[in-house]
This record gives sequence, C-alpha cells and structure tokens, in this order.
Amino acid sequence: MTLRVLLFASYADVLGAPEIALEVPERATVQDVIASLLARPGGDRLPPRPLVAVNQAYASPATPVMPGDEVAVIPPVAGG
Amino acid sequence: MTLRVLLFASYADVLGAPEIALEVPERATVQDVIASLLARPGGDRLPPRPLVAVNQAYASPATPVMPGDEVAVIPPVAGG
Amino acid sequence: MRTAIVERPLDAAGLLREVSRDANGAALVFVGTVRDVNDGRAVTGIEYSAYQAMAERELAAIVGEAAGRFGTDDIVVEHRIGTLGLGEASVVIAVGHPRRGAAYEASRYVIEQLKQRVPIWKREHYADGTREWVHAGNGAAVDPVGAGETVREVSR
Amino acid sequence: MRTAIVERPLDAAGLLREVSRDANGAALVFVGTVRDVNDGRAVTGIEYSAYQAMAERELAAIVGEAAGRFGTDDIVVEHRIGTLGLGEASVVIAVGHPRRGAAYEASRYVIEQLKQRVPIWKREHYADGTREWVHAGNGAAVDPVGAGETVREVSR
Repeated sequence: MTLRVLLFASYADVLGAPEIALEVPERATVQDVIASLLARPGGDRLPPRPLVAVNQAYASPATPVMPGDEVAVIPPVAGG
Repeated sequence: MTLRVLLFASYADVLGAPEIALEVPERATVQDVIASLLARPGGDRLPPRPLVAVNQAYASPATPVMPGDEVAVIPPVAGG
Repeated sequence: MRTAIVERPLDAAGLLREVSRDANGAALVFVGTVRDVNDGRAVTGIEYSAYQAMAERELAAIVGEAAGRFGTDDIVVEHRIGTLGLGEASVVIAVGHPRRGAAYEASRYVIEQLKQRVPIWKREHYADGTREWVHAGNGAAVDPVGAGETVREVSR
Repeated sequence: MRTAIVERPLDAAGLLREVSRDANGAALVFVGTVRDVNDGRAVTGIEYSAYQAMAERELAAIVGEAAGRFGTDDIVVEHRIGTLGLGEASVVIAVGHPRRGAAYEASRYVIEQLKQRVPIWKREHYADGTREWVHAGNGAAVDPVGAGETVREVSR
C-alpha cells in the first residue's frame, strides 16, 4: 500500500522533500515505515530509529499504520 | 544617654508613635534598647525579642548602640 | 542591576525590556499582585509601608547576591509602597540570563529572600471595613490581646 | 488556558494581562529569545519551523497537564515560527496563580516539556553566512557525514 509521509527540518533536507509517498507492506507498522525510509536515497543519513508520529501523536515501532493515516517522521525537537 | 528609635507598622501602632526618644544606659546594647522599649506603655504588646536594626542592618542583642546610631525595631516583614 | 522602592504603579513590561539583551536567551518576570481573598476574607486593598532606606539597602544586597550566585547582572526589582487596589502589582522581579534554569533560580531566590529580609509591611483592608497588619509567619508578631487591630500570620 | 503557534511577534505584556486575575497573587512570564552567540558562534537569526497541527496539539496537552498538576487554568503559551532576529522572542509562557511556588513550578514544567515534546525545529543563521539545524541533544540527529549543512547538539 502507499502511505503519505511528512518530513520536517533536517529530515526533509536529507530526503529531499517535505512529503513523500512511501510503498509499505499491507498491515505495516511504524517499523516498516522506517525501514522503507532508510532504504531511500539519502535515507542512510537518518538515524536508525527516528521518532515517528501517527495522526499527530508519537507512536511506537509496533504501531500499525493504514492508508489515510497522517504519518510523520520527527527530527529531535528544538523548540523554546 | 538618649537614643532615637524608629518604629514601624504594628509596632508604631502599639507604642503610639513612629519614632521615640529612648533613655538607655551608657554603653548600651540592642538588648538594653529592647528592655527599655518593653517597659514603655504598650510595650507589653511587643514580642519578648523583637528584631532590631542598627544603622540599617539587622543587629544581634549584643550589638552596642551609640548616640547618633539609627536604631529601628522591625516587625515581622511582609513584603512581596 | 537596579532596585527601587517606589510609590507609583509598576511597569512589568518596562522591567522586562530592561533585562533583555541579545546575549540572553531567557527572561523571567515575576509579578506579585493584590489578591481579592486572603485566608477566606474579602480584601479590597493593601497598604504597603517600608523602612525605606533599609529596604533599599536590603533589596540591593539580595540582588547583588543573586547576581553573584546565578551569574547575571540583568536583574531589576521594584517594590511598590502606598495603598494598592485589587490586582495591582506590589512587586516586579525581572531577570535576564543566557540560560533559563539560572533565570528561574535567580528569580526565585530574589522573591524568597525579599519576603524574609526586606523591611516592608502590609495592612490589608477588608470588605467589612476593618484592616489588619499581615505578618508572614517568620518572626514574632505583636501580641493582639487588647488590640483594636489584630495581626495575623499568612503566606502567599 | 490558551496555546498557539504563530507567525507574528509575541506580546509578553499582553500574555501577562491574560493570566492576571484578582484571585491570583502571582504571575510569572517566561520569555525565550534569540541569543547572539551559541556554542561560541556568532548568530544573526533563527528560523523556526513546526509540524504545526501536532505542535498545537502537543502544546495544548502540556498546558492541560500543567493546569491539572499545579492547580490553575491561567496559563497562556505562544510559540513563534518563521525567521526571528536577535533578541526577538520565540516563546512566551505566562502563568497566573494564587501562590507563587506553584506559578514557578507550572512555568518550568511547561518550558521543559515544550522543549522535549513539541515538534518545532530551529536553524541558526551565522555571521559567516552558514546555517545549521540545531538539535537539543535529547534524540537522534541526522548523520552529518557528507552533509552541506551539519547538525549540532546544544542546550539553552
């Protein structure tokens, strides 16, 4: 299935876009999303376990993702 | 000798004036000032060991006082 | 560093500007105000008085201590005296610092020391027309026996 | 309670007014600003960006937690995004509370949680014309190998 994945800040820079369409297996989890991202051009410059949010909430690697979910990869935050 | 003693807030109320002239022995200390104050009308309503400042600094009971010193009796503070 | 005991309304925004410099990443402004209820009684205003010369010295000493201890000269404190209405500011403490942790610590140090050491007193005015000296509970109070006005211990 | 991620200059005095009520004896305003030097390098400005929808949710959640934990609904937080110059405020946290201790604790809770959880990022611009993403050091960073821009870990 195809997922829409949001990228921010340094992660958007290294993967070359603020948003990408990612091909993942059916019944995929956050871990599958990460594996798919790391395999893309520039993905070798991501950390091995980046933080991911699903539908605007931090998610664990085991969290399932479905088409239509808002999936975002979150670089270390630096607000304040 | 005669000392000028400043009184504030509730202490000025109970002793009836913001400033009084107090008769104390030569070579008096803060403790003598307190004893003399407690003996005045209204002095029974002061605490037994009120805080005293000499020349605008908190003083101990043993601190000597001299004519010309600015002596003040300090009620519990409540700033802020 | 600047400290003052004043008889005019306090300007928190002005003090904030005073401690803001490009070298500081954090500024903290504490404002103490007159509350409408204290210890269950309806308050209509507070009358602050000071042993002004000593209060100024003591406040300056506290700010000097905070500057040395927490590593910033950007500390400004003003305490107002006179009669204040509800919601009016009695004290403003502004601290600027390169780092936020030290800004919080310096601000807290100043207000706690101020409340313990600076010779300022307050008399609350109540909705029922009475008024009372308020003591912070950290020292000896006037014996209220026979007093037309009483003294209570409170904390804020 | 009110929280917002905004693209305009912040008004600390306005937020202070928003949390000031006659029932509160204390108000505390924290202002985070752009520093001229970070880690020894001359900074000329900072570009803040956010995952805006999630940042708003996370910020509101933090303020809700602080309200419950410290017992006040008078908490207002605004975080600015976009490009900020030296000395400009990136975040303002205003807390009103009947008692000062809880005001300090609530304010500190909000800024510490904000820095850990709210998806906002910053890129510093330096006097030498370069710019870098700044990471707070509490998570994984981009591997800088081969990068035209590098990522550093800092704290404020």
